[in-house]
Amino acid sequence: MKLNRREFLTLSGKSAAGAVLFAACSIPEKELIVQSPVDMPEDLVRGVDQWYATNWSEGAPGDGILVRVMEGRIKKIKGNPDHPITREGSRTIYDTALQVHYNPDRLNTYKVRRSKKGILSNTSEAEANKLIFEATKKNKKIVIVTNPTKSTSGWVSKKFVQSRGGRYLTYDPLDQYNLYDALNDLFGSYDLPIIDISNSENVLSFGADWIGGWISPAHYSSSYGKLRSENRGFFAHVEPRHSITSAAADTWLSPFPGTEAEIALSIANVIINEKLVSDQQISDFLKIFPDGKIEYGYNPSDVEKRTGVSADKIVEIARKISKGKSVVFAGGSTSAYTNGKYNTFVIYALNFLLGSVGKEGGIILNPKVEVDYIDGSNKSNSIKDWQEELAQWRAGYVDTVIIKGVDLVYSMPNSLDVKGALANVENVISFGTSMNETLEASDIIIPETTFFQDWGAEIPNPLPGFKTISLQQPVVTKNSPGTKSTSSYVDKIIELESSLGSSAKSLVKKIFDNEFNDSDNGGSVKAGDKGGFLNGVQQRGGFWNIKQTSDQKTPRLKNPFKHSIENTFSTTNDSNEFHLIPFTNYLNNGKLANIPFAQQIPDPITSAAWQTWVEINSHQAEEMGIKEGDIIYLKSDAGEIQCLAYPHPAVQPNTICVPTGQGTLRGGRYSEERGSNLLKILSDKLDPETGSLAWASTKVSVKRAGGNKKFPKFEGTVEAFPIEPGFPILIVAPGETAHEAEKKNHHKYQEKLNLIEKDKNNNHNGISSEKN
Amino acid sequence: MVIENKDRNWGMVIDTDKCTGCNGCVIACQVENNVPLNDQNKFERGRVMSWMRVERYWEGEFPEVKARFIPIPCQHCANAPCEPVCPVYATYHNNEGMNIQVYNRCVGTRYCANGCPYIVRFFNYWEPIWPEEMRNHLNPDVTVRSRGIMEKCSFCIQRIRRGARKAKEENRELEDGEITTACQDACSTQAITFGDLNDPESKVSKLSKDDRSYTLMPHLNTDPNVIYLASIKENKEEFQEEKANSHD
Amino acid sequence: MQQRKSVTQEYTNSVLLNGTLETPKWWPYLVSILSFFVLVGIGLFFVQIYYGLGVTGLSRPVYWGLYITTFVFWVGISHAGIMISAILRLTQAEWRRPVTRAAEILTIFSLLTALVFPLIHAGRTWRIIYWLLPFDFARGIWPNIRSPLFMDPIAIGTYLTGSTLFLFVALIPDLAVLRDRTTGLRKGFYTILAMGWRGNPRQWKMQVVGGILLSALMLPIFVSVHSIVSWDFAVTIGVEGWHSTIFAPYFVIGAVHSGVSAVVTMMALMRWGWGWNDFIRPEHFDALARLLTVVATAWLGFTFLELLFSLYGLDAPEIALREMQIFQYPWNMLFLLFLLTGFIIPVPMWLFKRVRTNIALMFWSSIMVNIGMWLERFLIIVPGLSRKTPFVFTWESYTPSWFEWYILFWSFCWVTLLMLLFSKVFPLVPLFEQKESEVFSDSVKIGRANVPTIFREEEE
Amino acid sequence: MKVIVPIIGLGGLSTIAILAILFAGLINAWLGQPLPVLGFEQTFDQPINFPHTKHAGPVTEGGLGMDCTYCHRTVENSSSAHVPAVELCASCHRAIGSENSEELKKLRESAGIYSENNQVIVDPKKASPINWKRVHRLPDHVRFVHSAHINYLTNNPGAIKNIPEHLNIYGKENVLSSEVCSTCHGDVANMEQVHQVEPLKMGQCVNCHRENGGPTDCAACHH
Repeated sequence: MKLNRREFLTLSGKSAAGAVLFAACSIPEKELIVQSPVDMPEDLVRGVDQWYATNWSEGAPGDGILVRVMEGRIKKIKGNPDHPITREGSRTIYDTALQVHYNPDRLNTYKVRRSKKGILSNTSEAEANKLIFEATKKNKKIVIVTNPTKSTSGWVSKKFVQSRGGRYLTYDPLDQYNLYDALNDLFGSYDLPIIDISNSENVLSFGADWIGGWISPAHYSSSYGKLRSENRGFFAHVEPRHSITSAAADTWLSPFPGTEAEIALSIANVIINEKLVSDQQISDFLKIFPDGKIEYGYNPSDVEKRTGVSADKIVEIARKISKGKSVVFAGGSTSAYTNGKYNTFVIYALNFLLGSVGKEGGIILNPKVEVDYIDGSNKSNSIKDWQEELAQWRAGYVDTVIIKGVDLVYSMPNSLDVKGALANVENVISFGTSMNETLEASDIIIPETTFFQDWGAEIPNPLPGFKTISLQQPVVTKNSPGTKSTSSYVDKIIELESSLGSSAKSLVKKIFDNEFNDSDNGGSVKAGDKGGFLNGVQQRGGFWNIKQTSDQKTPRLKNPFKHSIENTFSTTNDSNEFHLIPFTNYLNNGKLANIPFAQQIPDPITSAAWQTWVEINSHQAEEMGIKEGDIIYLKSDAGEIQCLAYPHPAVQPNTICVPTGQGTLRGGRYSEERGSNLLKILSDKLDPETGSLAWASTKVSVKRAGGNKKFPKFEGTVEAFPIEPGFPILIVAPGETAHEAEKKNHHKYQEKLNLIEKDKNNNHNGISSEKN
Repeated sequence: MVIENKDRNWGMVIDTDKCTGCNGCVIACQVENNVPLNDQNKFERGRVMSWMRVERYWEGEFPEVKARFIPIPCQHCANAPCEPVCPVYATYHNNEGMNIQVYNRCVGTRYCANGCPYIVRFFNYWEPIWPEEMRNHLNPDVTVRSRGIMEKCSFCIQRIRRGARKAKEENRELEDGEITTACQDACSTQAITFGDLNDPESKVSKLSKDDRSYTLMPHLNTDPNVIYLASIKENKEEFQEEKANSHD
Repeated sequence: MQQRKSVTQEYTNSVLLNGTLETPKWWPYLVSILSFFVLVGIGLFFVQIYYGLGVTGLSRPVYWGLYITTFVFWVGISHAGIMISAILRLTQAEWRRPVTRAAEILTIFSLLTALVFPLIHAGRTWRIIYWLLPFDFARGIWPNIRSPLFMDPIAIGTYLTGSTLFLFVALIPDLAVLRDRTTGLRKGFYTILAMGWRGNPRQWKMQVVGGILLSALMLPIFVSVHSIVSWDFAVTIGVEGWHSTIFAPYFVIGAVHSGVSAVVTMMALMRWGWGWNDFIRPEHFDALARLLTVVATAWLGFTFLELLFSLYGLDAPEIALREMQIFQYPWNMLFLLFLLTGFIIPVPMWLFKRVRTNIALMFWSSIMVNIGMWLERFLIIVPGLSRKTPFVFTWESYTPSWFEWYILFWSFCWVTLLMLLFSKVFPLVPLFEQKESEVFSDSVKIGRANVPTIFREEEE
Repeated sequence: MKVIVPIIGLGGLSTIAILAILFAGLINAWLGQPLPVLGFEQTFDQPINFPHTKHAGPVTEGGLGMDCTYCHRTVENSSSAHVPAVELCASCHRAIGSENSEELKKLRESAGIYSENNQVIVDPKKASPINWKRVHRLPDHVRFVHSAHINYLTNNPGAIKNIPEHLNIYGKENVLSSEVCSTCHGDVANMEQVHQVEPLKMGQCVNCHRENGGPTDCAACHH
């Protein structure tokens, strides 16, 4: 039997796995085939594991990860403790990348649609290459669409469209467009600052689920751990949804959606009125506002009526954060209303009042990092840009669209009608690791390598306060078990335009060669020559220089707002109207929907999995007659979807929270016909300031569809009873020992239990007094 | 010899105050230990397998409501109720303070699972389904269990063995913190600490003597090796009021 | 005191051997139908082995369900044989005579069935050698003698061995009768089994002494078997409602309750199926019903004691469990049904002689008791498991799947089939006992009435 | 007749009982040491008939006396002994060995070595792995680590078993790694065709661990 190397690897994989699988019986189902490989790669020593440092550009951009490779296969991923972004942190979804790579539904053939109305059929790499080459000739109008990224692939995309005179766009569902815009106005840079939570004493956050999934959860959740160490800092969170960040907060405030700026101004109001901070800081803050003062009507009791947040809490928070090192920040749903930018701007401006800009424990501005061969943008294009762009597509002004890393058809709102636009583009070329709706609508499909097999470099977003470049290196070979004939995006584009370089590897090499030339003291890697330097970078997963920090001293403080802006909701003209708060869970807006590991992680709050559910207030649900697992329709002005109800106590009345990510129509056995696509029913409301989609400004009507399904959740279905109050999570007051708390709880518990006894005692008073 | 003669007592300290409930430990454990995929049916039938689970408890009513989380792995009780009931000695206590589950010995009576008050033992109701491709990412250090047997958290014994072997080959003692469990690696907030409770200098034994330490269900006298640190109530004033009330 | 028609020995032989030497018309049909069901059940068992226990309705933490319930149920039924046979033999209760054989074989077959259930229940039945056989030369690991689950097979095995011997000793005279009435291969078979029985006084003496000795030996085993079964539950500290010290006697008395009821059911079926009206008579039902009344009342006392003991500790989880078991749907319905069928309906019925001597009513009431007793085990096992600890992420309820229901049905088919096959080979009513009672009986004239009496020689 | 019938009855029963016990013993024995049936063959025809005698056999007997660890390279520091890569074989056999040997032809084919115009060319693209058949197999629920065992045995030669005649290791304190293999694998150097000499069942492992104070904790090997 003749085998080439690739088949050998597959075969030995089969045999090893086969033997592993039948483990519980003493006789393996199949004899292990002992192969003697042709040559001996160093990571193929059986039983010896290697950890490689790399970076997952699409799933966890910027995070440094360590990948465990054994016998030529990827086994495990963890955060790189050495990397300044990840530090000791980690992202829950790291390990799901294994199944991006080893997905049974992974694409491994080139596909082509020969006529616009034809069907996709498999084709050879050579033919596909020919077609792609045709479609991207010099005279063609080309548009490249990717996920927001600042990396080598971004650089390649940008350079390529420049060489063809085309455009490069990015798209991200549930984007943070307003956040970038507001921060640019405040700090004069589109680079996000880093929030120094780990050194802070008081943290006040708005809308951003920064422990769960906002921008850089690995970094921020590790910061949370430090916030909760020794000098336990105070942490308040304002978000309509009860996310895990809300759960972690000492104080959770649930405002009416869209009123977050009022809370911030009210806090400012308290601080200014009570003169809790220095005059200098107050005047710094007030300078931002027209006429040097904030409008009237922000005293806490007025705000309580408009926001639903208790005035006492506002005052308490204001007093707390005005002492010590404090930081205030916003993101997520707060910046995704029609007044999203206003909200974000006002909230970040509070930092001037607290004097925490550019200071330890506050907001630390990041340097502008310009690196050759790394380009692109972390900020995606706004919906307004996209509306214009899609009009061009529809009009047939674009010959070729290259899409990578984003499922446009799935993730754009109904109102944009991407599918129709794509139908008018002559050549749609898509890269992907497995099928999705965009690939389904494409003309040429290129099976893409995963980040495990490819070279790349990326600038993390946000930077940790100094210059950092994350390295992505192949940890398994291109033809390792589990993958067949895939090609890297960067290499493919370079193939089409040879002036860009020779390969992704060469680009990365050039980047770090340049770094070696410029590296001064403070760099993370020290080496005598370029080769040694690159080796060092490969070992540590990137290069960073703690000396290269931001030199920006004076913020820009440009205020585009003359007056306060109210949020406006879309409407459905229905009596049962609810605010809809979408949120991203482990499925990463559908990117990981075909990954069983991602699908089956129970949502922390509801413990639900595998479905689209609706978090609804339990009291309100009871009034409406909605029980857990009831199938309900959500209808907005843009469409209607079906979900399962999950009533729980921590949702604001008249608000429902629904996760994105399900309802992908193509993608394989794990995601097809599962749940509903929430992104489709988002109303096309925009923030008029920036033109970005106000994805938290949709209102939906809730209607029972009749019918009830068993709700797929990890939580038990039988009602719980506690053994003792405080069990199993014992809560102690600061300074109290666990023993004391247990005793106290026990005391309470006994009181409860002795109710019967007490009744008796009431009848026989004489005995009871003796007993006590 | 793989194991050193030194009697160890592996233990874990989990700080519930730091736990955010992100489920990172759950998935990390699942990947490390080849725990079968939980399909939707398993969620609907209450057969979800996760050696580490994060329980969520509600406290209070809206708006003063709070979700609290507690991660629960096998408690590795020194006085484990699951051990005496197994008819075939498939589960027992070893000299490293761990409660061991021997998969190839297990006949699947599920008696141990009834004995366990923490319900951390899981039964393979079905043969685990791993599509051909996904078998590639199975950890070769850990047996893939078939249908019909019990399994549970092993304190990542494969990592302990690997670490101890390495130390032995390098002719040195195991250092504190050298061996980490998968859940510990995945915990962003460093809420999980793992180490030798017999070593008074280890981080874990110092933490286990913290004022906030407690164990689950002490009234059953199971003497767990997993020690929890209590969460902290932020509101000091309220607490003092309560304290004043409780003393009358 | 017992009214009966006097029957001759020839008549006894011809009627009681009608199942063995002839074949009742319904017999082949019933046997084939039951065989079909039994084979389907065995097939399903292999399906379960192949796919795993996922085919059941079990979940986490309800790891034990219908299979264990049925196991306990059949162990309970097995107590019929010894209760009737041994105790009544030792106390020389005359009315036991036609009942003993049926009770003994019910014991053996229900034990065989009960032994199968842990195997069906186990996740890896093919590895059962680790559990049931205390031999392991290759690995040097022995079974865990601390585990009640290991004591179970030993206790049941001992009980099964003893019962088989007991049955065999009582069978020998009847086998000789059969030996003398058959030819060919069958004769050879009976010849070997009859072990040279000639019916001489020495043999009779040995047979009687052997029977009495075995009865006495079996009594402690009879108590221990169900006690050990009860320890399966009583030793688990983690499950509320299980760890009760009263379980051992409670289980034993419950077993007697269900076992004796099962004997009543069987006797009614025998009377109807083979037409042994002259041998299985209303007065036997009457006597058994009186015994049942006593047993049932004692059992009810234990039931309430168990409740009382658990509530006395004022342990919150225990109280919550009882609350669920008794008041929450669907457990409350089951609990009500259990009380109704286990005691409230049948026992008042048995207070009336007209009911006690009405075979149809006795048949239905005994079936009712066994439904109740099955529910009792179910209500002990399942609610305790589904509400075990204060962890919210673990509590699941339990609905048995059709698979489990079929296996339960299978067990009844299997026991019935074994009985029918037995009846084809051995007499279901002991001939010699019948004849012996005929010899002892006479009628005494008291006043004007002729009262049938038993004469017995005084013991020396 | 009176006596014979019960004797036959009892005799039959006891015969059945004795047979059952014998059968159980047989089953147990088979489980303890699998006989070469039902897939338990202890030797195989390998794709290339590799002569261990020639390579590893002592020089006095016409072998080359090569060290085991020359080919099984990772045995000292990894869990598995490692079957050598074709390139390792080819590194010698590119030149050494008869050109006409059937077995060497197969090897050269696998290694992508062929001669063209009297020139030896090595073409890695034409190379392909060799599918050796496994002789010593442990069930997969056992985690056997070669390195740890080699490490122990080299420092404690007293525990080595099946010592081949030609090795003189008695009384030594330390021995070479290649001198301890025989404990489990027998004298491979003198086997024309490698076969399993030890049962390699759990009982054997446990006994050896007991004799040498190794861990008898189940979790030492099973996890």
